[in-house]
Amino acid sequence: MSESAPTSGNGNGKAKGKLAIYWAASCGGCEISILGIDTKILDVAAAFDLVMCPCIADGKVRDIEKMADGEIDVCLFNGGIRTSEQEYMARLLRQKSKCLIAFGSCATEGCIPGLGNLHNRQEIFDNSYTSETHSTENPDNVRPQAVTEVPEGKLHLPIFYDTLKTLDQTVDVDYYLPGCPPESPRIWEAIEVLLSGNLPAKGATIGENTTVCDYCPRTRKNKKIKEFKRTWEVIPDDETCLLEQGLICAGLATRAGCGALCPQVNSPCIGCYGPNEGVEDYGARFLSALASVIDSEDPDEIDEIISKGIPDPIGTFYRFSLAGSLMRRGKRPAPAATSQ
Amino acid sequence: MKYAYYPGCSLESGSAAYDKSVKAVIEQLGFGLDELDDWNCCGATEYFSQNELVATSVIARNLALVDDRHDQLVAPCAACFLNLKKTDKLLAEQPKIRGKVDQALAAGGLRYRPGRVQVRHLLDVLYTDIGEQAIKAKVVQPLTGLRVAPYYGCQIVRPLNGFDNPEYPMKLDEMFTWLGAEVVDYPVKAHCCGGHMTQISEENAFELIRRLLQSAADYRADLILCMCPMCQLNMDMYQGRVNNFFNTKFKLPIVYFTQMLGVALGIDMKKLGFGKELVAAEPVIRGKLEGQTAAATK
Amino acid sequence: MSEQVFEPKIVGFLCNWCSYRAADLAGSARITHAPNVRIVRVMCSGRVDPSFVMKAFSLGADAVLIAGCHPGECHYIEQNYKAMRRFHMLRQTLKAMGVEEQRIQLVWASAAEGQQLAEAIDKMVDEVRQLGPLGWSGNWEENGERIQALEDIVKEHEQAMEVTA
Amino acid sequence: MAEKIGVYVCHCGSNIAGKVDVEEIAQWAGENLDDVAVSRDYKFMCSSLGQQMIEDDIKKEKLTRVVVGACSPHLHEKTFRRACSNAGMNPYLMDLTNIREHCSWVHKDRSLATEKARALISAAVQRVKHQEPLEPMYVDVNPATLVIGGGIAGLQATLELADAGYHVYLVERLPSIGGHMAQFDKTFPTLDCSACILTPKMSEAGQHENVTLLTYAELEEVSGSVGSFKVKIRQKSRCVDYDACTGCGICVEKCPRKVLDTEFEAGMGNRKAIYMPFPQAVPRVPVIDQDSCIWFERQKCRACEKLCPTDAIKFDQEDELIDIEVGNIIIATGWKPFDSKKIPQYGYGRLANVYTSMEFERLCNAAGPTNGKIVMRDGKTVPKSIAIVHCVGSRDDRHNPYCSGICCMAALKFGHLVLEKTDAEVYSFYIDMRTNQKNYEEFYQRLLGEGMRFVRGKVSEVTDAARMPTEQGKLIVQCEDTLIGRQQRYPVDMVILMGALEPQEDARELGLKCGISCSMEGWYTERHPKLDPVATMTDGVFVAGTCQGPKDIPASVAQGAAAAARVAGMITKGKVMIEPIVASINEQACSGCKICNNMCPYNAIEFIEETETSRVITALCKGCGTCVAACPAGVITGAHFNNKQIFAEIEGALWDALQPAAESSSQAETVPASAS
Repeated sequence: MSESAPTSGNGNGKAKGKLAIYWAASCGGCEISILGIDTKILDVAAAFDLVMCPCIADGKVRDIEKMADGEIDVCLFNGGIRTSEQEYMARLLRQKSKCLIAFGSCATEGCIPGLGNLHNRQEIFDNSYTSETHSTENPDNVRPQAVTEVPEGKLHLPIFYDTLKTLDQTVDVDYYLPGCPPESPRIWEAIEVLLSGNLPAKGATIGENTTVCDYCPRTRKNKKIKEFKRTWEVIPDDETCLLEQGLICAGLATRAGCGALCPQVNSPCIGCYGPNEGVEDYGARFLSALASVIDSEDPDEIDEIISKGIPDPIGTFYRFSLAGSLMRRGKRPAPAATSQ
Repeated sequence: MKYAYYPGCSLESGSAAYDKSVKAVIEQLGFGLDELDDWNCCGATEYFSQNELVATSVIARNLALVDDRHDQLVAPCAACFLNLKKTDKLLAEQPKIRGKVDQALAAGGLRYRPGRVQVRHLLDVLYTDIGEQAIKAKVVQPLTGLRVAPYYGCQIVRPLNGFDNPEYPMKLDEMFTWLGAEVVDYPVKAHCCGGHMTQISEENAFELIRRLLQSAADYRADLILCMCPMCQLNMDMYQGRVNNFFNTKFKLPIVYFTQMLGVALGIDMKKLGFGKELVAAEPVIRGKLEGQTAAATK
Repeated sequence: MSEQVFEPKIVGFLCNWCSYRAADLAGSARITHAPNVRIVRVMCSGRVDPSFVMKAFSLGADAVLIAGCHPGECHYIEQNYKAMRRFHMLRQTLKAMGVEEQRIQLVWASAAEGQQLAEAIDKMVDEVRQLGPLGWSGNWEENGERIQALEDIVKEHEQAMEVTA
Repeated sequence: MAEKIGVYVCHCGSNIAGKVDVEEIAQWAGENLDDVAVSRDYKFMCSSLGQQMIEDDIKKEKLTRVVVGACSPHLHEKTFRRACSNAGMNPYLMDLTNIREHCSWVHKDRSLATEKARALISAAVQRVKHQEPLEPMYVDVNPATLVIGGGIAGLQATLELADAGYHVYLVERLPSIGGHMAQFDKTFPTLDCSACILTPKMSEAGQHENVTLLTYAELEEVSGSVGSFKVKIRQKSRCVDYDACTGCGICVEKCPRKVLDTEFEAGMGNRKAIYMPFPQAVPRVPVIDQDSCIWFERQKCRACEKLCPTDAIKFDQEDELIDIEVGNIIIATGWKPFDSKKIPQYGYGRLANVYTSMEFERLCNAAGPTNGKIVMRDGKTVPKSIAIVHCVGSRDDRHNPYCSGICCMAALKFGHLVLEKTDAEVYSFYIDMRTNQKNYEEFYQRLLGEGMRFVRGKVSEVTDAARMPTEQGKLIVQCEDTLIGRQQRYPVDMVILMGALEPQEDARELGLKCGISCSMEGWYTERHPKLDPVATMTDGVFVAGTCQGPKDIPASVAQGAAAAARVAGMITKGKVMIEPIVASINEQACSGCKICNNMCPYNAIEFIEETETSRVITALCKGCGTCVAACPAGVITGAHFNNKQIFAEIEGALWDALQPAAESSSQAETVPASAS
């Protein structure tokens, strides 16, 4: 599918290519980041016809459905798959696109919506729709219903899944573009790669093979940690490696691409660019590295250092990657024996 | 850390001097001991041999009475200390007993999770938590020239209490060197005083008491420091009868270590409960200390 | 329902120098123990990557055992301390995901401790048997509702198209 | 390209086949596992016919990978690697999985054992697909050897190697070689004069052309690895010019400052501020103890300097760092005596006539402070009764759980010496008499005959608190005589505490420098407790004598010689093979976060400042893989144990656990096609 370059229409008289941008379970930040490529958007417009982008342009699902398979050249798909409608769209766009790109953290590894995988649908709905939560006013306890009877027949709402899946857990994916959101310059670089026709191997992540530390100007000396500190507990100096000051900085485990934006403004990296090349499980890598440098040989003390400094291990190690991790989710009751 | 205080029955009666001096010393050192509300008897040594379950429940009640604001329970009496500590361990290690004790406690609306309260002996708290520097800083009347024989007895150091050598304890020795006393390193400091043997076989008990007095006297001690009401009672109250029995002439005052600590801290001897002992301590102490001051001023 | 005894599947990561040899010794001394641990040899318990453990769970293991030389006796001097630190971090993380603590255990066994290792394995198998199957792998499907919902969407879209066409 | 895997399942007679259905497993693997081209079972895979079968298949069937299901790789990994190698296949493309020790020998139920074996074979098949060809590395062996510790074990090792024609650097912390053995009077059970048998060896080492003696020196730093260690030795300042000194001893004679000798004389005698520890010291070059010398105290005196005929005294001499290069290291650092003050109820340090065993050795020694007269601390009274307390700090949970091994015999020796020299009664208080070497039991029987008295029981206290007139002025040993079941009190004049042998204080630290580990107590860990007692887990580092665990003189000598033989073997061979199981870093991808650098106890990961990345020094890497598991960027790879291999192995091991999901998995399911 990705063997040939998308047909490009870069003024060489060729026909323009077709581009789709879709969002599923995500926040919309990815689209904003696309707009962040600034005037380069004109080059994109010159090369592609935008056939779908619910965020900024009108486009009908039925128009896509009517297309021939593989008619779309490139689809940038952001967001994880949380509902049946999102899954339907993922399948549809897969079918109609030559090149499907998991775009941004949600599509590649689940991101923040993926943290919902620590719970199930019931718990998430309870939290969202009961009046007991401070932000909710729902005295009649109205809940979304998948099926509603109306005189004309049955109306369906998408069903909400217990588990959010990443795009590649749902359909075959050609390339990945990580980041929450992907940095605009990286987006443009990726588009340039696609336009060049010089495509990487299928399944590749379009990005660098090194981590944020490579771009971080702080000096690193010696990693030995007696105490993990929360960000509100210290004002770090702006010279030394944040981790060496006790702050849990994820830069060492996180793929480069952002230019070490956060550590440069005295804020620890939170890992939005996901794991480095070839790493199977971001959180496992990160926690292994971090645990290795705890400065204690006493099991009780180690336990205390961890529970004091890292009260929320999932939020720390899997903030962006729970759904895409080896474990995928929190414990869920075993599936009830199916009827068949 | 906040300390709850469990005085125990003896300190309310026979060894009121201990209670009085503990309170005076603690006040002088400026840290709080909050007496447990509505505590009950620890069952002493005997109850465990009679009925382990009831004994454990009775003691567990005291542990359960320690409220959330306190995580340490301090007992000055050796038997109370041992019983409380033993019970905590028993509950932690023997789920069967624990289940029954839990029921008993629940009937009184109480609950206790083993390990929640740390049982400490007063000596441990003074030695470890208050410490050398703080105590030395408050010494007003150094005990220079006074030869004291620290006596540990059995129950504070055995079985392993974790804060001193069970075979040959030294913490009280060390503490009294801080106070300037000449500490007598005599060999029987952790030998038995006879306990309740006085009620069963007087001769045997007298022999045990004699050995202690003899060794302290051999090492020219001026007085013996005690940490347990039973030990104090045996060596002090029975001293005369031991003398009659063996035809000896011991005249060794037996005082609580807190009383002497109080003297060093400059607390008025009246507030420390002196005078309740049968072999009078005050003249000996005054004699030694005043002699010393006189010698110094010369 | 036939009540078969649940035989947990446990993956054991054993270090080449101490615990693997302890298992060898248990063998030559014929110390019988539960057959539930499938042993993966690593050079050192320090090689055990937390992702190995998660991989095992995600593939259907009911528990994971990590065994190494005793602290201070590591063949590689001190690497088992790193294993210890990672184990604690990993256990807390897995706990937050809902994996019970008994399902991940760290055991020290020197090359001479075949008996101890066998006992530890038996104890662990017992504990995991009590907990029952973990059933992690594949437990993210939607119990049949999903296919129905997708069919509904296809059907609705087809009908809608007919109207407009 | 798919691999062609050969699977070989061994019956091991009935050792495996008795509990595991090997035929069925071999058949199953051939039919069910991908890429398995050949799958066979055989009676004895390790036999020459079994090996031949593998070799033939590799050649005929063009196998690219081999899996053997048999016994522990610790037994036959080398065998099967060789077989593969013979057939032209890289030996690291073979995996031996253990279905005997880990399976057939330890499980009762045949079907469960078979299931486990199946999983192990499946794991190996998955793993072997990802294995990569590796080439072992060879390094030259430097023929020089470093021996640390100049006691009897170290001396023996030194002389063996030097006599064989190899150079030895012998490093000793104290001013003279000789060790503890130089302090003893007699040796058990032969009652040889200790000095008489030791000093010839000392002077031989001192004069040997192949020995460089570095006394009053300590190991500072070790780098490198087997074959080529680089070692830094700190030569402490003697304040004496080593080459100029003739050892005449006039400086010692004229030195006005006497100090208590706590080392050689165990506190029983004095020495001067400038001293040689004992008359037969080697080398005969004195040392100035700067802590007690009057010149260092208040810039006065200099008597030694003025009187030295060769101007050898150098007050301004400084420590010197000496760099040497060696191929192997033998550690023979010995033991230290237990501090008997840790058991206060025995009264040592409080009751004058309680002695440690080392003190008593000096008391008996004809060259000792009393010229061998057994007298009490007052220097004149001959004791009328002596109690010897065994197991002081040994076989005691609160101190050391182990048996110190030599104390029973040393106590018997003391008993003999006392009975020979005095009329005193001698009591031995023992838990068990342990006399299990050649002629040891006979020596015990001899002492029984000589009238030494034995009380079986652990002494509860030694006290001066008399209970009856006969006890007045005596030391009373309180002990339950467990043979008659009674508490007894033994009034005696003198008590000797047979203190435990303990590891040197800095054993762990020295071990760390050389890359070897210690037991919980601090004894060095040998490579194998039975079959490899002098090698360690670090190639090129050997241990000898009591630093590995308490032992007597013959055993120490044997270990010294054994270690020397091992080293000589390596030197003769000239090259050593190093397993290629090492880590490597993809420097391009390394971000230089510095997580790994401190992770390595061998300092094998260097940080390159220019590129700000880390690199593995292959020669130093021991292949533990800890850095691989620690690298947050996943850019370190551990050869032969890389992530791909282990993931595949896990997957194989759980081949039967991959539960079919409640719905079929996404690949296989039939999802309604999108509307069109």
